[in-house]
Amino acid sequence: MTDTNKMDMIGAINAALHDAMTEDETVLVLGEEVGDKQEGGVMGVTKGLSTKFGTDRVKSTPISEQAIIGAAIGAAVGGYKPVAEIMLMNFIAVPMDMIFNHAAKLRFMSGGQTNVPIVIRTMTGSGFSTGGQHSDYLEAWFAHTPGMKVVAPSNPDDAYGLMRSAIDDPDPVLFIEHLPSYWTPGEVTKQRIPIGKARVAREGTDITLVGHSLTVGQGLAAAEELAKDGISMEVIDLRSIAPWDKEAVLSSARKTGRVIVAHEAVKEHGIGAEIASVVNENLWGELKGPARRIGSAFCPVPFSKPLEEAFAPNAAKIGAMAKDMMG
Amino acid sequence: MTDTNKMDMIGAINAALHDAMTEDETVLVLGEEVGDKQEGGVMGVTKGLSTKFGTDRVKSTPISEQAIIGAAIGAAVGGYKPVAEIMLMNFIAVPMDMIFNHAAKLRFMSGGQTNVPIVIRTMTGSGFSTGGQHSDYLEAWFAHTPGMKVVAPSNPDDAYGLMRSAIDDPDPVLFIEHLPSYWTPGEVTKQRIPIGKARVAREGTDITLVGHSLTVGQGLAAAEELAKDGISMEVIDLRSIAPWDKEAVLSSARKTGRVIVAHEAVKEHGIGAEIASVVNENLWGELKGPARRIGSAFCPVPFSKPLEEAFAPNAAKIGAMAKDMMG
Amino acid sequence: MSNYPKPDNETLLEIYRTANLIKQNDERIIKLMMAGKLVMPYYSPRGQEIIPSAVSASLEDDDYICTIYRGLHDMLAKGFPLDEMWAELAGRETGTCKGKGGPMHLTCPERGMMVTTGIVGSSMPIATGLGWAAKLDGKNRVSVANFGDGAANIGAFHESLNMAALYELPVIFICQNNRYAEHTSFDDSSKVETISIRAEGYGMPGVTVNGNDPDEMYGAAKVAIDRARAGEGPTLIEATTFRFNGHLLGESGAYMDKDLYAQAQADDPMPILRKRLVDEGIASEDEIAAIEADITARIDAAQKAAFDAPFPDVIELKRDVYAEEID
Amino acid sequence: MSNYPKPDNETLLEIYRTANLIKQNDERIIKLMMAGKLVMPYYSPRGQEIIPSAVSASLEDDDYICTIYRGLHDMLAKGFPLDEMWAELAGRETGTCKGKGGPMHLTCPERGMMVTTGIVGSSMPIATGLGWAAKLDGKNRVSVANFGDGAANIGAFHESLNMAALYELPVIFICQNNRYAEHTSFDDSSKVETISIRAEGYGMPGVTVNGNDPDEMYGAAKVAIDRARAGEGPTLIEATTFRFNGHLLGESGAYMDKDLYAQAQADDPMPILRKRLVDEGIASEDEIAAIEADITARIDAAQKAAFDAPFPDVIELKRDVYAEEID
Ligand SMILES: Cc1ncc(C[n+]2csc(CCOP(=O)(O)OP(=O)(O)O)c2C)c(N)n1
Ligand SMILES: Cc1ncc(C[n+]2csc(CCOP(=O)(O)OP(=O)(O)O)c2C)c(N)n1
Ligand SMILES: [Mg+2]
Ligand SMILES: [Mg+2]
Repeated sequence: MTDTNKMDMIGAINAALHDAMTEDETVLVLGEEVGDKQEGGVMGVTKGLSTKFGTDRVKSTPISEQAIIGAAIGAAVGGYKPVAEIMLMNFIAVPMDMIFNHAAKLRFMSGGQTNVPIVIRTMTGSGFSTGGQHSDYLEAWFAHTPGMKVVAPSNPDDAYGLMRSAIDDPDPVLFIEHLPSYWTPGEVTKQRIPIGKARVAREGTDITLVGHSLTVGQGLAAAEELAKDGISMEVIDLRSIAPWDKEAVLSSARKTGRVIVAHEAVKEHGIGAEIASVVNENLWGELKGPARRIGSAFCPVPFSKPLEEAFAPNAAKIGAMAKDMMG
Repeated sequence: MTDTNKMDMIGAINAALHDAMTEDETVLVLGEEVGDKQEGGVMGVTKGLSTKFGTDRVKSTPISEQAIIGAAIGAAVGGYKPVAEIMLMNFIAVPMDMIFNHAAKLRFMSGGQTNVPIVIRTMTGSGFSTGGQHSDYLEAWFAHTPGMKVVAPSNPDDAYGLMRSAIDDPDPVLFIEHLPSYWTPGEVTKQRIPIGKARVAREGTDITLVGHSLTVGQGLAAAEELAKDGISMEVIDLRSIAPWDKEAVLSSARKTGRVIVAHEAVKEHGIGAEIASVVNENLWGELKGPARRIGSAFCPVPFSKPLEEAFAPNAAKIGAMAKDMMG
Repeated sequence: MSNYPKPDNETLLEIYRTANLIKQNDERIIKLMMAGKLVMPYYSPRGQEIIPSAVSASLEDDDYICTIYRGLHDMLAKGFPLDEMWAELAGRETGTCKGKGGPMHLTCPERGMMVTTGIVGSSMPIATGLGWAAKLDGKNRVSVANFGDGAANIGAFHESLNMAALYELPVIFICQNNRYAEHTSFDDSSKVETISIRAEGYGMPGVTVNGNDPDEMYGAAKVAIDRARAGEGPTLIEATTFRFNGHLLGESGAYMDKDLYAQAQADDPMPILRKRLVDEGIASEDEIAAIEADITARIDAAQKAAFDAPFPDVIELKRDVYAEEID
Repeated sequence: MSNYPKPDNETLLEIYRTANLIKQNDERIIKLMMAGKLVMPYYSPRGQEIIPSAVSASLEDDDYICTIYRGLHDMLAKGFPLDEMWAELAGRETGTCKGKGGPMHLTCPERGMMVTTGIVGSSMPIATGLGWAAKLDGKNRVSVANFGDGAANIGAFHESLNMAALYELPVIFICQNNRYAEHTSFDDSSKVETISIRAEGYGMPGVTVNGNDPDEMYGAAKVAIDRARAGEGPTLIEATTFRFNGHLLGESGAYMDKDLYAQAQADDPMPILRKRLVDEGIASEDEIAAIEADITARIDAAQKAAFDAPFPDVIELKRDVYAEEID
């Protein structure tokens, strides 16, 4: 581990895993390719862990997603804190039973006798021409699942802090890593970031943009442009999707009276629908218009570059909607 | 097949399968227990089919949900129209990859060269003390999946008509059967019901209740009670969840100015969020308040009777919210 | 099999005691269900009593087991407290899961009864993870996965056995082959004649034994458990047996092969073992009767306490979803 | 294996022609990727050319195949049109999937190339369904499922092989064992020495052959294909081979066993077969050179046509999601 505080997302998550495993020997890591013999993860996120902590605690697995999550659940029920990797978010459909019917429910169904303190790391995000089965955002499925928590850092500092909190958390946490942001460096303070707390990434007074992962940076870029036209956009980085920070969103919305929720998942039935509904339900009369939503086009992720670009949200789409809402 | 038009949901779906298989020999049926040797399905929905159409066309399968959906997809790509059963909706998490990454996407990813005309039948619904893994509603996952269609009949006539349309449909359709409604009889006209078209189950002028499956009957019961207090509630039976009938919902909402969306899935991130958001986005200024939502409590389905009853929506909760919205 | 260690007289009597508890408990449940006093889906283990009774003879309290909806026999053999079990079945707040789990999710970590699942196949990946935890603990603990013949055809079986073998985990996979999965006969779910033949494909030992024979079952389990404790890895044991009350209590049983059923009844292991105890002079008729009477009294007490206890309060819907109560 | 039918000279030459097309095509793609002219994730089949070339010698145009991200060799051997393939790789509207699918989802139903998937293991259940379709058609068509050694550890493998065996479907499961799954060696993913050993657990024949040897590969495939056509059911063929360009183009390859890699390079099947053709007088050096030159010219033409074609219009995001265009 390097001492400097400038890290990219890969380094930050790696440091968080490293620190957690050092401090607590019940923390485990498992998943495909995670061992150093396999180069420490396809993107190197788990590099060094198996060498340092041994292959009993760091298990590079066969391609067996159901067994990966199942093993994590079992080890968790047996007193450990496994961090399981499902390489890409699309593959999370494979162990969906393990997550939905088991990890999320065992605490409740056992009346609190058992719990499942696992972290499921997964990466996703379009932009690398990987086509229809490699870059979907599915956070809404898990936000709709009682018992699950979901976090999605947009920068290295949050990645470190949220990973530490996710590992500490006594319940299952889905940790979504935005692949195209992996190499963007940032200061890492190594502070824990509480799950459920959003961050105001930029203050503003006219309109509120609620984003996470990709859409935070896009929101900031859009805000920069809008400022030139005298429009002041506040950008909120959710950081946690389940639970999400109602207080932060509502208080910003109360101030600005206008809300856009933006995410890379397809718009329809995305988390923007829930957030917009809650905003509308709570602030009716105080808003200048209904909360609106931006998401990807309602289709599988396309391969061809011009289509892939048109598919996802971007700063221009956010800016255009903001202007439209300003009337 | 009986000639009378009075049938319960089981009989109606059975008749639809029977008629479709008679008219079109490419229609197939597969799933656990579906053959007559196994008594024609755990609830008898597929009774008689294997005897009449043979075990080449009606495959009673091993417990292998991934292979069931995979085999259905393969047969569909090969020119057939399989109706696959996933016994209970919770088990649909098992073949989620097959549905989400394959059935829903092959048409798009192949540029329209292949398509997947399958129907996935599944049943669900709380009320039988089956606990946390046997009665969830997960329609929101599939409504959030481009390429999937989702229907959910609330009565035998719709069950017959939607099943025929689902089988005709050139794309994958999830067909949700509400278990507690299985034995409620109704007139069956044997007309196809178009996918994407809602039905006004009761007309009203003060408030609109949008429901499907369980919540349609609850809405009608609530409307009956509200009428005694002089409140006129319109009840819309969505019938199709994806695509859902925006026109029907918006035109009712325009008339009443008040909307409640009710479903048995947990409220948070349920389809009510999308529908409410669309209503609010489109009818801002015409509404008397924000569209509101009723769903199950945010927890796994509990076993104990008093908890199970408190968990789900009911007519009283709908009525209370309606009164609250009437001010 | 002749090499298997044999149970001594004391052990044999203990096996009977456990098996009789299972049998009486089952009979009592059925009686109360018939009387409408217990309402739940019930998957009777009648006929399969010997398997867990003989397995548990070599298990310690802190060994782990995972079982399925048809698992009361496994749990009772593992020492599941009767009072908490009955209270749970009755949906009371004094139940082991506070009434939230019900019969399909009974859990009792103090007795190593970690997970009960209603999803076919899912006991295996989780038990694999418990095996990993046990190995990390270094206390020679073992983990037992119980499942049915039908479950041997689902993907989770494959992934779990491969992973457990690869990591040489102390897991004993016990396939209770009762010839049927719901209404599907073993012969209709696979081409193979034994499940144990599959063990070779994972590089682990596999045996098929008569699960109703206490000698064979005890011997095979002891060898596998000793092997696991010695760090030599997992074993697949296929224990042949029969379920006398069909899949789900209340079914017709019409799908069952009549000869097979009659033969199984004739081979009922309970009277056979009872007679053997007397014949071999291991216990007198009076001693056995006293044991049985004692069990009856325990069940009486548990039943009474259960029905005297209160139902859980609806606030419980907000508890145990996460560690912190939902507000 | 000595009993296997041997390819005649004409067939051997045809195998070389196909394999050379695969090799040249691969080399051209890599060249263009290095030059930054093609941007996509690329999983090179270099080293595995003989397998599909020898298999396809016994396949008809209307036989079905399913393959995976590493599948260009399988597709070209099946007769995938070069022009449409190149246009697809270049993301053009003239691509076989209109540019929407990309390299991981190439599809060409006219040549029986039904599904290409990026999800490990998922080719098998779908190919099983195509086998069902083929059987229903009654035209002695067969269905081939291609997959890797890593995929043999995932649940879908298990379910598919069991189902195909149970229904005696005309499916040939071809496991291309190239010793690595991403960076995980075959030895680190399972305890077994061959994948084919698992066939017995499903009651189907299983063989391991040297996939790089045209005689063995042709013979094993022909026996399996003939068997399938004759209605005798599925076969599992494990074809040993090696991938020369690692998992994903651009990787370091540092994880690979150096000796294994060197040996594989020395055993490169392409120069060996070429030399054999000349040595055995099957074709002269000049004839082979002419064949190769012809292939080069075809690739030149396909490449040029691809890059001259337009990109798809963004309207395509609304097409092929469903049969009807989204409005
Ligand atoms: C994934 C999944 N598919 C289907 C079911 C429905 N189901 C419940 S029990 C059962 C049969 C299981 O048979 P087996 O494994 O032999 O166990 P047994 O009931 O005979 O003890 C089925 C199909 C389920 N619970 N989970
Ligand atoms: C379900 C799933 N898990 C993980 C991956 C990531 N992944 C892509 S290829 C691959 C390795 C597959 O190896 P193998 O089956 O041997 O095929 P090969 O690439 O060697 O041809 C993995 C793990 C995936 N695509 N799908
Ligand atoms: Mg069984
Ligand atoms: Mg491989």
